[in-house]
Amino acid sequence: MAQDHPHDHEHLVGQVPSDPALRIKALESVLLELGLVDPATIDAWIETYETRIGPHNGAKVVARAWVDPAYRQRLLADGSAAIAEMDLLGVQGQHMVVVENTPSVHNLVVCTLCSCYPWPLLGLPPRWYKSAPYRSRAVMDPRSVLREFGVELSPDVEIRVWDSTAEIRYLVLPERPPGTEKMSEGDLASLVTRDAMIGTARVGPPSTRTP
Amino acid sequence: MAQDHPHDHEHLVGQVPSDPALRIKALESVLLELGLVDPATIDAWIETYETRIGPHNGAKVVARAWVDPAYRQRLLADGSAAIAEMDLLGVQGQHMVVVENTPSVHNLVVCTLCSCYPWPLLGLPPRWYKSAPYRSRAVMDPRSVLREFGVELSPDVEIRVWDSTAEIRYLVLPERPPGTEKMSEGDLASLVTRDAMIGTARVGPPSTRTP
Amino acid sequence: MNGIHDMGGMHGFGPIAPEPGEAVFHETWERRMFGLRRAMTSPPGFSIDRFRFLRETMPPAIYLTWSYYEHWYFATALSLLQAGMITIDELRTGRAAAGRPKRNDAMRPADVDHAMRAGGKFARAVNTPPRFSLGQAVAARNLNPTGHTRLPRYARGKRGLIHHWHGGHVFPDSSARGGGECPQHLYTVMFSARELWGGDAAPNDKVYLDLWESYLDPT
Amino acid sequence: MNGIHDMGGMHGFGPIAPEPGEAVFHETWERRMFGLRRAMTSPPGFSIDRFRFLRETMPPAIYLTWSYYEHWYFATALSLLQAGMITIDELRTGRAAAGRPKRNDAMRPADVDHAMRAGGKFARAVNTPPRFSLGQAVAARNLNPTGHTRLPRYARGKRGLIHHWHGGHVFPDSSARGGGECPQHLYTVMFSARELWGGDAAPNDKVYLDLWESYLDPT
Repeated sequence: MAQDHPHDHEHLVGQVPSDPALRIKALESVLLELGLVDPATIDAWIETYETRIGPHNGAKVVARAWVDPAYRQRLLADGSAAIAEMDLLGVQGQHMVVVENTPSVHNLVVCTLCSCYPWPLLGLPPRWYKSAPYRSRAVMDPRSVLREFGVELSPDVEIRVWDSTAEIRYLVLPERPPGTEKMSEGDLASLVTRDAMIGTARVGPPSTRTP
Repeated sequence: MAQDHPHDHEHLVGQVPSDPALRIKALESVLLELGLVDPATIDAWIETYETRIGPHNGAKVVARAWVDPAYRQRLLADGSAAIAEMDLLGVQGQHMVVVENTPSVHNLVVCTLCSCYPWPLLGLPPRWYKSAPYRSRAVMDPRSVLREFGVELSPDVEIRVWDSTAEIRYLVLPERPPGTEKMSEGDLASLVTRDAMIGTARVGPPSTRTP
Repeated sequence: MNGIHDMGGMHGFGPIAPEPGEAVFHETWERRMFGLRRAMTSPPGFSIDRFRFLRETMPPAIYLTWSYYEHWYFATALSLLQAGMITIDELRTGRAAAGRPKRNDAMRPADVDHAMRAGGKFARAVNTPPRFSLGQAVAARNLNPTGHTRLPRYARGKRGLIHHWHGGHVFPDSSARGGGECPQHLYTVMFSARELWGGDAAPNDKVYLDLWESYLDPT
Repeated sequence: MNGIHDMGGMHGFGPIAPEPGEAVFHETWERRMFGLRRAMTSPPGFSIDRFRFLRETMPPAIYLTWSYYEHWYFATALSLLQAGMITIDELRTGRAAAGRPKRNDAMRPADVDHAMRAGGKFARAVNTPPRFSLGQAVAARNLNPTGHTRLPRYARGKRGLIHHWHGGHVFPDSSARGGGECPQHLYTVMFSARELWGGDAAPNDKVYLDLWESYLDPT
């Protein structure tokens, strides 16, 4: 287990099918034959992240924090405990920290070393979050990154970039947009986008919201 | 000239022939048609580096330094001037520094950022010198690099790695092997290998020499 | 290891390409690889840290060429190869060799919800008190291990302030090599962008990293 | 730029593969690309620094996949494209577009020997005295320009001693962007391996880099 066999590497890349569909089908078939996987369990995991878990979970947390000042305080003080209240912790998101955007502070979440992301709250990460352009530039040049997402920040705004190097997962609490004072918690949640909880977008007012 | 056009990049890689032979033939053909190159000049450059210029040039410098203590001194004090005495300066090797191996000091030359190399003395660099494995590891782990070349150094030996980040080019003056006291300058030169002048080999005694 | 995966602070990868209305999976095989990884029986001693480390050992050109779930394939297949649980022939052909015993202990569909809710907890008790206190000035060590580490190159040798203490957490550098969890105190350390990137960075910008105690020195 | 070319201190590229009895060129097209590059008429303002910078801008996966003389192709073709001296169609088809004027000023075979002997001199007069003296302690600056630089990432922020002064040399960071030669004093700076790589490095080992004056601060 502890040993590495460098020769396996070239072996692997050079000898397995070059088409990823064939390669992964072959792996699945062998594991099935060996009893190392149950296909129904594969389906159950897929179904969980394709339908049950996604940014709507994080949006619920954000909306709750917007309408309930005491919850907001608990959320910022101990993200895991406050999210556990809503029964939204889970794998790749047991140790949660929530960071709050304000008029003078903008937060941005990245994982430069791989693609760590708060699955229970946001689902599986989008392709760009896992990409080299985002991972390489978010820590060094967050303003150019944000510009590519259409977010232009004043030079006065302090940017805080959170590089997810451990098992702590970060969620951005976006600013509540103006004109939403009378909206219900459920309607507010529908305004909150995935990118706003990563920090690559703001939450727009209801009329101008884009998906 | 000063501007960069990022779109050209993908453009270029994606649109030109994927076979390098075709790609380079196409470039040559167009430049020829446009009068931007003379094919006889291409041949003359190739001929120069395939036949006239190579490690035998550097070996002459090394052998001279071994037999002529005053020349050795001049060579170590001002490489360019001493090499100019032998009429061996040239493009990619006008600004020369020669570094001397001793029983307690071993020198190793690399170019981590590209593949700078003293062309007039050693010819064009071998593939491994230009490779990522050599460029990445020579500065951080020279002992593992040398081990792959069969050179095992005592922990007491100080390794000096020269990273060719400017237009200064480095040549290693290897230790003269024992048992060569009576050899002529010409015979000594024939013992000196390319790798010994890069620092990835020692010069062996005449009987055990490998090519 | 100082691998190609350690991308923070690199130029040259081009624009970010957000994809409006992106699906959770782009290809059927991505979906299968995801489910397979979550559902399968891993080799003894396997961990998320081992999984990450194996991805890091991909040949760099392959790392940059293969997409995310192909990285998962690589690390999964390699872990099985290294444990002797699969052969290269089986990976190539998709057929188990004749006479291989069949196990009967794989995760069941009914286990998924619990695994999703309860899995992935990495906080551990550490018997020693934390070495650093909130607000303390620290420097990230200049470590260049050949094994797995979660201290990115861009932070090494740089000075920051302890922003938060998370208690003890599994130490990935050990876990990734099968050396046990060896938990250590984990801190969030705040670095100014100028400390990390020099004087051209915005004066107020910050970068926060989660760093284990042995990555840090007091200054 | 902090590109994929800046490889010093990376792990993961595998073993070095010396090739006994290696030929000067492995393929006919390598030979042609070499000769073409040396013989051809370059765009106005082209320089070795521009040539290096264009290679650095290759998409990283291509940089790692294409071989050395393919890098030369990339930078040569891109320089001609950027100068409007060639079109992408011409590069694709190998045929000049109809009606293009033909020049008559390319280098001749008789010029080669002189170009080989006299080319590539980069020492230049600098009117100011050198800022640093032999043996002086300096630190490499933490510079992260998006343009060309010859200060590798692994040396940034690290402390060393001035080992040699080379006089004035063309400054690549400027030359590469077509900003003129802007010569600066050039020094060889000695760094201990432990300063660069931490306490696991051999105590007496050293790394020497040639660094321009504006890369350095006194300490």
